[in-house]
Amino acid sequence: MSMNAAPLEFRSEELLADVIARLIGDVRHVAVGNASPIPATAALLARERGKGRPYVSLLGSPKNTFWTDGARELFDCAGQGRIDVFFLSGGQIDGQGNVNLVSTGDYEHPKVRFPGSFGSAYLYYVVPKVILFRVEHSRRTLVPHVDFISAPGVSEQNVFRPGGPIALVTNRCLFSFAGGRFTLASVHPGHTVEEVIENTGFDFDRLATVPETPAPSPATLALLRETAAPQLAEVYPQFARQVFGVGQAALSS
Amino acid sequence: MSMNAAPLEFRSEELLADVIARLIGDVRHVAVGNASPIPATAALLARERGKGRPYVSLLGSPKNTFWTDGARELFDCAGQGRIDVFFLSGGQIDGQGNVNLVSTGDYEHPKVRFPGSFGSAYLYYVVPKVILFRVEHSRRTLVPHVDFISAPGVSEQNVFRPGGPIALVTNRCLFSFAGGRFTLASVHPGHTVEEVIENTGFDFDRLATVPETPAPSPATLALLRETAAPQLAEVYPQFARQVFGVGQAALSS
Amino acid sequence: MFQAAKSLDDALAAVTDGCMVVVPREVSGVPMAATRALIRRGVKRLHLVALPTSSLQADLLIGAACVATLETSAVSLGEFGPAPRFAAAVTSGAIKMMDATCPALHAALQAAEKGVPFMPLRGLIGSDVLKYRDDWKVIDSPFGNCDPIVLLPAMKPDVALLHAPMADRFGNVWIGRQRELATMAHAADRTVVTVEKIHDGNLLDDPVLAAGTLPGFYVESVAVAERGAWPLPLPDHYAADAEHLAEYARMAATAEGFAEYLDRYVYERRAA
Amino acid sequence: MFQAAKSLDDALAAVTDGCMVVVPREVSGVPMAATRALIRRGVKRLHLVALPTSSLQADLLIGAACVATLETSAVSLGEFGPAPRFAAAVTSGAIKMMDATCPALHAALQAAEKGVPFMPLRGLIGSDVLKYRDDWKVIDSPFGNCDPIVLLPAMKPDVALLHAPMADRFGNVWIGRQRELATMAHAADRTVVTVEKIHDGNLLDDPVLAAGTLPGFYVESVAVAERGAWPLPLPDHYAADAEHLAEYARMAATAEGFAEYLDRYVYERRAA
Repeated sequence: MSMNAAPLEFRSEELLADVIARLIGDVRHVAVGNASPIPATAALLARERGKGRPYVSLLGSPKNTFWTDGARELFDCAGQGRIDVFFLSGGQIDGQGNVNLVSTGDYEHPKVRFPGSFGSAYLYYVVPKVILFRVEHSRRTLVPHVDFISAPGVSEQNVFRPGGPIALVTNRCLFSFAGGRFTLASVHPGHTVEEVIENTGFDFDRLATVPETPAPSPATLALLRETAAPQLAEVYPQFARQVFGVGQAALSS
Repeated sequence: MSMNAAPLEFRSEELLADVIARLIGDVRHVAVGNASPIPATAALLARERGKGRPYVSLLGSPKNTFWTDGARELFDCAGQGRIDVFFLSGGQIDGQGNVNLVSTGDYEHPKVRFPGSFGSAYLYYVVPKVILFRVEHSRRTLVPHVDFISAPGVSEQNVFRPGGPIALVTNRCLFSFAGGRFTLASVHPGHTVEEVIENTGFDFDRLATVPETPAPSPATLALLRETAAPQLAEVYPQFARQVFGVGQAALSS
Repeated sequence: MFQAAKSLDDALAAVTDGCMVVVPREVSGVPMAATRALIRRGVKRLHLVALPTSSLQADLLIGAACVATLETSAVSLGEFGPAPRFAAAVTSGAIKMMDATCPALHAALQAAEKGVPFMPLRGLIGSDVLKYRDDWKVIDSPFGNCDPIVLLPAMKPDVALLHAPMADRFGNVWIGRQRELATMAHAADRTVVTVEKIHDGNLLDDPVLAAGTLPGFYVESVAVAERGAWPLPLPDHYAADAEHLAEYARMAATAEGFAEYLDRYVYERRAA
Repeated sequence: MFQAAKSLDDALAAVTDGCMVVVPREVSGVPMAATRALIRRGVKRLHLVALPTSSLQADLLIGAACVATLETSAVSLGEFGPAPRFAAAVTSGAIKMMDATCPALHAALQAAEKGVPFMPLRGLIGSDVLKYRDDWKVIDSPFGNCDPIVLLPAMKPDVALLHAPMADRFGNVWIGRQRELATMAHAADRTVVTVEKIHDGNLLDDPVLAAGTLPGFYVESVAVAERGAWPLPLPDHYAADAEHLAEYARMAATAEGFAEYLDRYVYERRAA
């Protein structure tokens, strides 16, 4: 997953944060789940670009959340339509946008047990923009059909579903999602369409020419390193140190 | 409503509190609605007799309630089965135990509008022992059929109803309630069965000989005056002063 | 998202003619200064939801012809007697009345808080409260055996209007034990708050204060209104002004007396 | 009704073999000292509900063979990796797993809190979470037009078991912002609490403290257990013991290592 192979002036994490920040777009409120430093970085970047908008909640960080109504408030808040963007991942993700956070093999006699569905079977339906994020892009993680549907990518027309997936971001590329299928939107610098096809277990659409994911601009990199990183360090000190160098205004490499 | 006509050593309020305390019986939790000094006195008397049991909640008194979950907690608490006794009244009460807290005449074009049903349309169903309390015993208040059913006295067999009325206490008598009908259980000292019949708008059952409501014992009067009254004074100072004499250990008359 | 209001009138801009406004019961902090300001502004055709009951506030708004529909479980002046303008408006048909029962209003707001289309509630079956509520449904509970239960549709007010002891400059509002105020804010589209005072610092920074705080995330505007619940009480802060309430009950007993009350205490701004 | 416990073991008498116990998520105050005491006592066949997720607590109880059924949305050691005893027990079929999603557990407990037989919840339809839950039903919402919605039956645990910063001698427990602890207590038949310390005076007497207080009315017993959440964190009080959790993750990776962990940290009472 390291970008060392190419002579780039940015880190993979910075590229992914930039991609995700663009996906977030102009919204009111982005909530980021526990242990998601790259989406958190993206949300902080989006907030800097928007001069305070969107409002950013970083779950698991008392300093960066406002909850005072207990553990249910996140879900109630989403049910009220007050969370516009959320992030989900999956032990498996398939071509229909189904995510599996439960187990592989037969549910009753699983081969591998994952932690569980968390809030996915709810948030995937009610948050307008769900961004799927899975760094490991392999046939193990991106499968034709998930073994267990923690939450489906699409629902029948009559099922209440104001939300759902809009994109999948991996270490190799960006897929957009619409009409129940993924489309390869761009391939990250240093990666190829062939490599994406080779490492993806599901079918996806693509244009004849797939663009390269734009590299983060110098302005974006400055914002990330000088403004977002110090805020991130409060919540993800290890990540901030490793990627951005703690307390340093700029990255040495 | 004064007992001046008879040479009694107790006040009407003391008799009623004693009657109600017996109706409360051996339970865990009695809740008393706002502006109900006589039921409140009865609950405190029952707590003194039970040496701390039942637990007593006096609504509207922050010192005598434990609520910290907002205005809904009383109803949630009742729904959990944690309130054993509650009190209701009515602008009209009829022979089937229906209570009317809304209006007389046609609902769409009322003659007299009362405040409204409050929590009666819920608490009457879920609190095991509801004691109806209406001091004014007249054909105006005790009617053949209420004009509006805020809450019915009985329900169909298949309707979830662990609760309901067990008695009606007035300034003249005590009715018990069972099988959808009132039975005259006792007539208060100084009152007669004929007077009760004359002043009651609904049909009720009675034994050939109706007992007199027992007068409060000297021990009960001492408990009321010396122990319950000072506690009551915190919540109902005017009532405590008027009935028991504020700060006085005993009643002069 | 929160913006500090320039004035009480400014804060109340969200309460537009015809909107659905939810307000709390007497002991939870009633925004009376805001209520008088709305009457002065001449707000019209409100769908007023009193959670779950009201006293002076509903009576005043109804008497001043600000209300088209009233949805509540009871309106009364308590020890000061019946609410005269409410009773007059209901008997004359001047307002549309939607009678409820206390826990139904709580449950309907909690449905909106949770983003579900309805909430079930026990009780009600066989009452005329249910009979006159076409918007409530009865189903056979799928978890029972011939077990009817009432479903209440989610209630999503346009505005929650409340008064609280304090707020900070981030819009966080300290509501203490009056947690239905949080439910009101969660359920409503916009929340407008008056407070006794501004708290220095951030209420969410102190875990003890935070436990009783409605986050500014849910609050659109906050205005300071000292003694803003007067003549009603603010729990743990000040008691009701019994003399004034008795005077209100006397004056409001007639339409003429009520008009005089408005002149003296609402339009002239002599209040408090 | 509340009675002061003589000891932690005394307080835990309510947690009997085969009972349904609800416990909170890692950041809400997990009763770990109580968990170790239950393992030492050898409690069996628990129906453990982790609201809505768990970490070390569920993994320990499962590894120690105290659990028959686990109902939760996820078990994980977070940054320390998967929960090894949980994963082993599920793959070997040693426990019955009832997979849920976070808001479903909250809603099911709120149904019990409100005394209703069920609560509706959006989402879920088309998921395998729903497919494997025979106890959940789907109805056509009577407020929609062909609008399916899931109904979750009320969940009424026998015992709610929690750890909090402090309680007073009346059984009132200060829970702060962790309000799901109140819902757990409202929903459960009996509530057992461990606390860091006893607060002098009555928590309900101070409006600021009262706002974050679970009333003693709902609490059966309270025992003091200093650092009672160790090695998990108690928010606003102490952080997780990362070194210990890493050691747990290493040891619990095998059944043998887990047995050694129990010997060293649970049975020998060397903990904390």
